[in-house]
Amino acid sequence: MKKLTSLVLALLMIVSCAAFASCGGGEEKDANVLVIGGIGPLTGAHANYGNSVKNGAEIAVKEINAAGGINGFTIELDFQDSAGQPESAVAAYGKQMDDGMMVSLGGVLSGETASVVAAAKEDGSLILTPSASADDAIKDNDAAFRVCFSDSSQGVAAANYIGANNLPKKVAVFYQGDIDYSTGLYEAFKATADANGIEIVAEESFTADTESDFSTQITAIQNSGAEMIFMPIYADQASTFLTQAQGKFADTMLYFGCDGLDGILGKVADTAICENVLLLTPFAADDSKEIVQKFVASYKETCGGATPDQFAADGYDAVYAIKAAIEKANITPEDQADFNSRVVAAMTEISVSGVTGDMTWEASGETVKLPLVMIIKSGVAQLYTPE
Amino acid sequence: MSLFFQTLISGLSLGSIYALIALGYTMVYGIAKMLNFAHGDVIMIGAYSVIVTVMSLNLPPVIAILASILFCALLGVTIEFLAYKPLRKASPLAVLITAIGVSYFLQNIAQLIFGTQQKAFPKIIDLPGIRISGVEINGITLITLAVTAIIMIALTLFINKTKVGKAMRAVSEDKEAAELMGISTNRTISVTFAIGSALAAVASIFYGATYTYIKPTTGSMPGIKAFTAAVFGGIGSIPGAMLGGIMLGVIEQYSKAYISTTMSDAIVFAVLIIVLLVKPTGLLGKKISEKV
Amino acid sequence: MAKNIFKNAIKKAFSKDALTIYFVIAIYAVISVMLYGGFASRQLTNMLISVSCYIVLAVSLNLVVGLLGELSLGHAGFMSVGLFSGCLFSMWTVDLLPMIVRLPLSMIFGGLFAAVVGFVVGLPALRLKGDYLAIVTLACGEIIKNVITNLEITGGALGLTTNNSDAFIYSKPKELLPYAIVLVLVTVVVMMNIKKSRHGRAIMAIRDNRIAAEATGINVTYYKLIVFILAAFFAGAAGVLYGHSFANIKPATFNYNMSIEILVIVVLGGMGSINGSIIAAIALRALPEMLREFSDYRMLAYSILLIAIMLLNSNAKFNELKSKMSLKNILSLLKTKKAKKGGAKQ
Amino acid sequence: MNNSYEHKPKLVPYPSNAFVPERDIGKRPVLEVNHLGIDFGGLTAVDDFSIIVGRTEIAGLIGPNGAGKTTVFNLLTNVYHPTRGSILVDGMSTAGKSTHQVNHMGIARTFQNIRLFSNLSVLDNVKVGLHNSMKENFFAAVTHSFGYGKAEKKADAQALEFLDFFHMADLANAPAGSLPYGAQRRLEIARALATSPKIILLDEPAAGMNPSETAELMENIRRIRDNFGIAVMLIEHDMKLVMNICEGICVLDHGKVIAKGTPDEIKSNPKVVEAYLGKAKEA
Repeated sequence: MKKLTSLVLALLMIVSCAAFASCGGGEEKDANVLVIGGIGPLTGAHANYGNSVKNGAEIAVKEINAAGGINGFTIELDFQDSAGQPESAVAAYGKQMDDGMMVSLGGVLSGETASVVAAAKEDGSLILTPSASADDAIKDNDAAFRVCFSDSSQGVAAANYIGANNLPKKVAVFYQGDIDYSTGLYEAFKATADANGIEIVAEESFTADTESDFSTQITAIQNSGAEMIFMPIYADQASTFLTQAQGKFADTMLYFGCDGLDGILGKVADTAICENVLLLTPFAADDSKEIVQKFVASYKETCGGATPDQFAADGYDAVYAIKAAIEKANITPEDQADFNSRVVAAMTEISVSGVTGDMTWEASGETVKLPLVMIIKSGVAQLYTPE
Repeated sequence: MSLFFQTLISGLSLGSIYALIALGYTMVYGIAKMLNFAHGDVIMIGAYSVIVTVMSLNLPPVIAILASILFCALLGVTIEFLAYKPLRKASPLAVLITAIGVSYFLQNIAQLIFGTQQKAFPKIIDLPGIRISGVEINGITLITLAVTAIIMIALTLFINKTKVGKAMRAVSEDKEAAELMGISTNRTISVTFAIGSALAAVASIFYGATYTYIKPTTGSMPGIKAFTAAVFGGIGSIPGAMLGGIMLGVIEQYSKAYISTTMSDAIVFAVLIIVLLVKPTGLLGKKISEKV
Repeated sequence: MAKNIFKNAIKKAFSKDALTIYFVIAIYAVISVMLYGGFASRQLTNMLISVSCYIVLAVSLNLVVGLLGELSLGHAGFMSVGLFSGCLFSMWTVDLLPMIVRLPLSMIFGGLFAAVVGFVVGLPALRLKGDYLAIVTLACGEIIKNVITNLEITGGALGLTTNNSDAFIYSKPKELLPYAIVLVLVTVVVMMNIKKSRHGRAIMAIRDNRIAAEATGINVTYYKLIVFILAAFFAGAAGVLYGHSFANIKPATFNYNMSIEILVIVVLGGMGSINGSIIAAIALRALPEMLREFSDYRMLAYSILLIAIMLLNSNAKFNELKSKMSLKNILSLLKTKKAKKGGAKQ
Repeated sequence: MNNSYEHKPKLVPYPSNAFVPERDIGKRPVLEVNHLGIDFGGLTAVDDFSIIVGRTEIAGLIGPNGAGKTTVFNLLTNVYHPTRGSILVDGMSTAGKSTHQVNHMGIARTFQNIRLFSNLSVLDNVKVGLHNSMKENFFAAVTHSFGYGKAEKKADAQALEFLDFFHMADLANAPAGSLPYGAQRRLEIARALATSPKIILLDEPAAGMNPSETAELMENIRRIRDNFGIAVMLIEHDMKLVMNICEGICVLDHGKVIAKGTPDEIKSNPKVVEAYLGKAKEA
């Protein structure tokens, strides 16, 4: 009986080997299509992030194609699932290269992006990751850029903002100890806290395995006498935290979050729990800017009424940045020889006005843009003006 | 001192949910002798079914709860019929892998239907909490504890006193002998799955009410924790599942409060290992000695 | 006498084990030609190392599950211990040693580190069995994950970056493939040889009947520990290779889900069958890649296939059909034909 | 067979008030058990069990069902650790040893419900018995060199000899689980013999056998003693077999020894008749 299973498996294996071997040349594509690849977790525990980026990028692709494409080329988004595993992400990147991808959105999560960026070094093609924020995610590849802030720059920016403005200095930190985004921000924040006169009175954390119950952490923060909670976490966990913290803290308690909290108003069951949430973020769905409102409206339309979060906004902007770079280089995929080098070179010359602000890029791959600070009052996010 | 009691209360709250899930787990294990890795995902489906009935169909909570219990029971029986029944004579490992396949299946189907973004669970249980000398006890915690205890007692009575329950025990002891005594093994195991999955639905209501948000992957970690709790208490033992679940919750919260929030899972698992080394069949598990 | 030796040599050269080795070598030969000749697709190239690692993981887990008969749900934990210790070793020695020395040494270092952890995890296995042991191995894997996430030296939750300019150990598939081939071959040969030695027989005896094995003079404690240590060693070594092939490695990747994935390979490939583990590792890792065409339904299709394979596998009618078409039957058919031919000649 | 023994031996007193066959006098007894006892919880399963088995004796352990015979075997092999008393194998105490160490000291056994390594071949079952006599270190095993081939060849030859002894060499490559019942019993004995014991304990070797198979078994037991020069101790309900081949017999009832002696003495012992044979007659 075992023999036969192995026979079936062997057959499967041979078929698969043949399939992989034969796709080396890639399929014939339409002449005037420029393929943008994207990789992210579309299934599994982190699927919400991957799907947000994918949805955001798809809206941009649709808009650009409706407006005539890039340099006469229509663009096509080839977004592959990584399930959050580096091996799957790198294999997906390989498949996209086989299929004739010209520009890549890299990965959604930092870990997978780092591996894709390293594997892509030999290709020299542009990688513009929307959301891989870990400091090391785009290193060692001159063609790698990102739309979001790096974790350390955001942590530092948060500490500096609190230091420079009249905000409470007794701060509790609530972060997720097993993901790079949250720990990266937390560590950078902690390192610059002293210099900004911030006293960290409590450091509470959780992991993906314990993300449903925060009662002990809430009790600890209650007992610490904190006047503000710095929470460099994602909106999903933040909504759980705020729901469970409802009524546990003084009404004057401030909650300070970064871009991970974007879209939180759309995720909570009751927006009242988001009262006094401060957001240091380049994107806010409530921003009255026309470009933002247009994006939010079309996102809601295509995604069943969901509010876009930071991931969606970054995905949307990444596609527009790619468009800007290719247009700046004034090149089409037909000039294959120096397409990559010229597009990459153009990245540092462009400036893009996206939903996450006005952006330019440094040669290191980091973006330069100004974050906004918003505060949520009565279920509406508004620009925060420090007293 | 207030922290101590507050932690105890939150431990009881978390533990009673683990216990509720572990009851279903342990019951299926005790009778069908299989680790149903998909149990946690049935909980997730149960929670989504409440969301659909309350939010989309606007039905009253009581009907939503009953509908969810019925739906999960049917789901459990269907899964058993399609995926596990053909494997009755296969090795336990084959059944385990199939259960893992079912778990993947439920997660992915939920993702396709409900999307990947978390959904808020409707407020269907609204009970005021009580305050005893500075320690706050949540209304949901109280009701969860009570329901878990009632279910534990009811299950014990059911298995020991009713005809179906006795049939279950017979099947659990020796399938062939039970068959010879005129008990239909297949029907008994189907009933077991129906009850186990109905319990999962009950658990999903309290899980949702306590933790508010549901994702397609919501079920996997509580599933593992409940498995741990069931083993902790002695898998197959119904009071053991209750005890194991509550102990697990309390240990988890105390290690979070007094030792480390990031290491709490490691501590919980370390305690589990130590307990099993001292009592190899769990706290209330039957001692099995091999006859030589 | 000389004829006998010759006969034995031929017999050995066509034994089932030897065929397995040829089979592995043949696959890798084809792949090497494709990779170094520039015919390999990028997707295949990027999968080579991780699939090789899964082969080693599955074959080594088969020692525990297939030969010893104990359920282990913590294999990814061993892998991650080996990975982080071995990669750190590699990073420390990157300036001192050339890759050809450094990588094998790192694999041995990581393997030994994992073996020590395997020994510790093996201790409960002496007292526990069945589902109780399964949950303890799962717990050990989760503890390992939790501890490494909180270690500063491995980069904590940020993970280990292997392409830091001062400790650059990240390597491309083209550089790593020879090491992967050697690791897979060594693992397969060691496992096959153990299976056919007094030690292997002792381990399988424990699986079949522990009490009888003890009464027959087998030191059950010793062999249970040896099995866990060996399996952990190879899982750790595979981890080191895996670590070198990615730019960033996070401890959270190596959770119970990954252990379960390895277990699925072992069960599907057949308990105790090294051949089966190799084939199932390749097939099951390739399957999700092949299903990419299904896009949104990819993992759904994967889960349905998994259930279907398990159900088919234990279906009596299907097995009957299978055994009718089995390789052995076809071979024996050929043999009888040959024999007839030989007879005619005489 | 140069040292074949007469079938009705004379039992002579041994210094510590037990009896062994005359030919074994002056040699250290292979097994010396003194006041052995074990309690399970509050229940005493075996109490004050003492016996001496000569180096080449065939000893019988009989008693009604539930008398504690198998428990005695489990105590002798340290499957259960005795609460009281001592066991000396060839003069060495087994206290604190584990089951496999007791086997190394010279006790091999079979089981009432056959325990074979059913997924291994018949030959490999016997080779597991040869495990400790094989000189094949781990390195040799892993590399299949450095003496591996020699060791395996030798083991194969030895194992085949053991199988041949029971006329089952032709079954060598069959999976043990596929053997017919009688062959499984014989294989279990062959495996135990392969551990080169000084005494072999057989737990109901004739259970489920027809008269001709039983006769063959009797012959085999004598051949084991004659060929390997070892002692045999057996638990058996088949009185014909016991009375025929055992030289010394010990009768257990309710965990206590109620009689010891030659078959003739046992047959005429009123206590035994009451506890055992009487009941057998009723049945």
